Amino acid sequence: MVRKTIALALMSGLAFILAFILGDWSPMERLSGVAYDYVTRGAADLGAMNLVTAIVVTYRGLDTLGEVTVLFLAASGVAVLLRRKRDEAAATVKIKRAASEIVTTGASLLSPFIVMFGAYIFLNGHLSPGGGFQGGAVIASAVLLLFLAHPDYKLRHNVLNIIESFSGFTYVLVGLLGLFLAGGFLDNRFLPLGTYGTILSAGAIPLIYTLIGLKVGTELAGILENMKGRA
Amino acid sequence: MENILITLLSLIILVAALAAIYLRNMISAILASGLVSLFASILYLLMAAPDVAMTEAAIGAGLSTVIFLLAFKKTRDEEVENG
Amino acid sequence: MADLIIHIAAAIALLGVALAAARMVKGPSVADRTVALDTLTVISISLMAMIALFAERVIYLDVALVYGILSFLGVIAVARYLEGGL
Amino acid sequence: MKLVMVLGAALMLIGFWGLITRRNMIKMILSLAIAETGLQLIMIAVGYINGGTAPILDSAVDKLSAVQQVVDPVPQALVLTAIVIGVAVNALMLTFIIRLYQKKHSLNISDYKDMKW
Amino acid sequence: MEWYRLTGSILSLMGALFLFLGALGVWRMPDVYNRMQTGTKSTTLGSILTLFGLGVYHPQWMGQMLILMLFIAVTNPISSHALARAAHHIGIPLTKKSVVDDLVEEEEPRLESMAEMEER
Repeated sequence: MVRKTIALALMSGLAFILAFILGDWSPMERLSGVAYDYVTRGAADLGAMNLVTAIVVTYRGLDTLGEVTVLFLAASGVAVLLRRKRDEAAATVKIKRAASEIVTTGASLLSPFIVMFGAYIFLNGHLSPGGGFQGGAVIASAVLLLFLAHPDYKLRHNVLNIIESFSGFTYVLVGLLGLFLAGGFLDNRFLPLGTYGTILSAGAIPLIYTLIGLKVGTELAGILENMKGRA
Repeated sequence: MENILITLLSLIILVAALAAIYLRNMISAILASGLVSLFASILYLLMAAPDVAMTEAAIGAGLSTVIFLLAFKKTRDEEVENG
Repeated sequence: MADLIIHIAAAIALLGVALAAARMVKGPSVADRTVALDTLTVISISLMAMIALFAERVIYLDVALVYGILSFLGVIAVARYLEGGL
Repeated sequence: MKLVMVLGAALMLIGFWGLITRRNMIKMILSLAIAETGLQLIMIAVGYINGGTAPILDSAVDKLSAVQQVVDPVPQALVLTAIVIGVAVNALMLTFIIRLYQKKHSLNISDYKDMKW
Repeated sequence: MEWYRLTGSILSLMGALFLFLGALGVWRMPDVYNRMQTGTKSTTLGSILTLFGLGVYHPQWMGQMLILMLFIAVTNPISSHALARAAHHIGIPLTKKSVVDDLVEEEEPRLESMAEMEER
């Protein structure tokens, strides 16, 4: 087996490199550099309790913009590749087994709660763990639960597209507002910082995270629906 | 306590990762990778990263398992149809 | 005293995790593995709550909340796949 | 935390090993996802500080001495986006596999020799 | 030593025992359905007891614990039911020791009607 030998050689090389890196690594004793700055100034500067949120939304906000772009490209790639031609769609209609009554009842009972929980997560992103990405994933999970309970459930595509484009556009617009009214692109301080620790605080961070949450949620739901295929 | 927790979870993650690669049955492999993601989420929580743990829990619990299952089903359905 | 008892409880729950994970790896059929995964998710919700107690941070409970409401999705997905309804 | 770093390295090795030796394309994506998890574990472990707590400054953390108590938030922010991108990219790759399967009705990577030089 | 700490820790110890017994049943029971029964019923009770005990231990956290208990009490039966139905559908046999199988009578006519639908 030549292939296995080559694979083994590659693996041992990688293992050697990893062992070399990990060999003389020791945990940090104290924060330093840019992390020290973020931790000491973050709360007072931006008014966000959750420093990870502060970094994701504001300090490294440009990265988040790029990340949302990658997600959008992946979602539209899935949609384009799995688009069905008319005759093809008619040929592959299959009877799927219906879910039992307990599952359908549970789905219709739980999915509003899950959507509400997702909204709670991205609205509280600056106070507790969570934020746009987690909230969006939770909302997509509610859509997934509906798909599991009703095999031929259909989403409304135009509503989905409108929400997605609107939130993406407004996200860039809020970033530009930060550029003109405050320190830089995606700066959150053009809105008042409010009282530290309440839900309407930290400037524009709740707004930005709500937009990110809507965008991520609709994109993941779109990926799921395209991969499920329209029955 | 925490050291015992981390050691045991690491062992289970390693075994589950090996199982995900070497199991013949694809559904079992997908389930094993879901197990890896579940215990990775607990490890993130132990390493004081609740944000990351929440992301891993929200995505690893349902979404990634279902995406793999859907892809597997799509490559299986047609095989039956086309003999 | 009370702290010690909670630590013992966590150790017992960990033993349960080990047993269920063994069934997960061994289990002859897919249904066995799915049952083991279901058990593991429920046990790990309790484990997450105990970790929150050890760390004395209330915010860690949010992770357990998210996992508690989403953990059954994977099991239902596999079940619906097995009965041919996904 | 050294243990977690070793675990992450081992997961990366297992993932790449599976990526090279498996022939089934869905298995390969699964291996890649495992390698991804290992990398994320390593990144989080780099930012850990012994005895540190989560970088969320609520009433449990004293704001003035927060620098001595919390762990590094920067790797956490990086990994946060990496996980979401990871699942989207996995979905895209699986979509490619579905399309390939519809062309040739095979999941075996050895059957796709069109691009071989 | 406050009394509520002791009460809460003993409650969660009992819950952890139930969790362990559920996992032991998953390891020891002879077939899928028995494993499912111990793996879901016993762990539901165990996790609810554990979370309630932790809530008693730390009274400020009781609200979150109650929500968590509600989630578990709602979601766990759904998943175990769906799984049991799927396992019965794909024809995993019961162990030799079991005596009744009521779902067979319900499933047979439904299966026939499904076959008819597919023929049509």
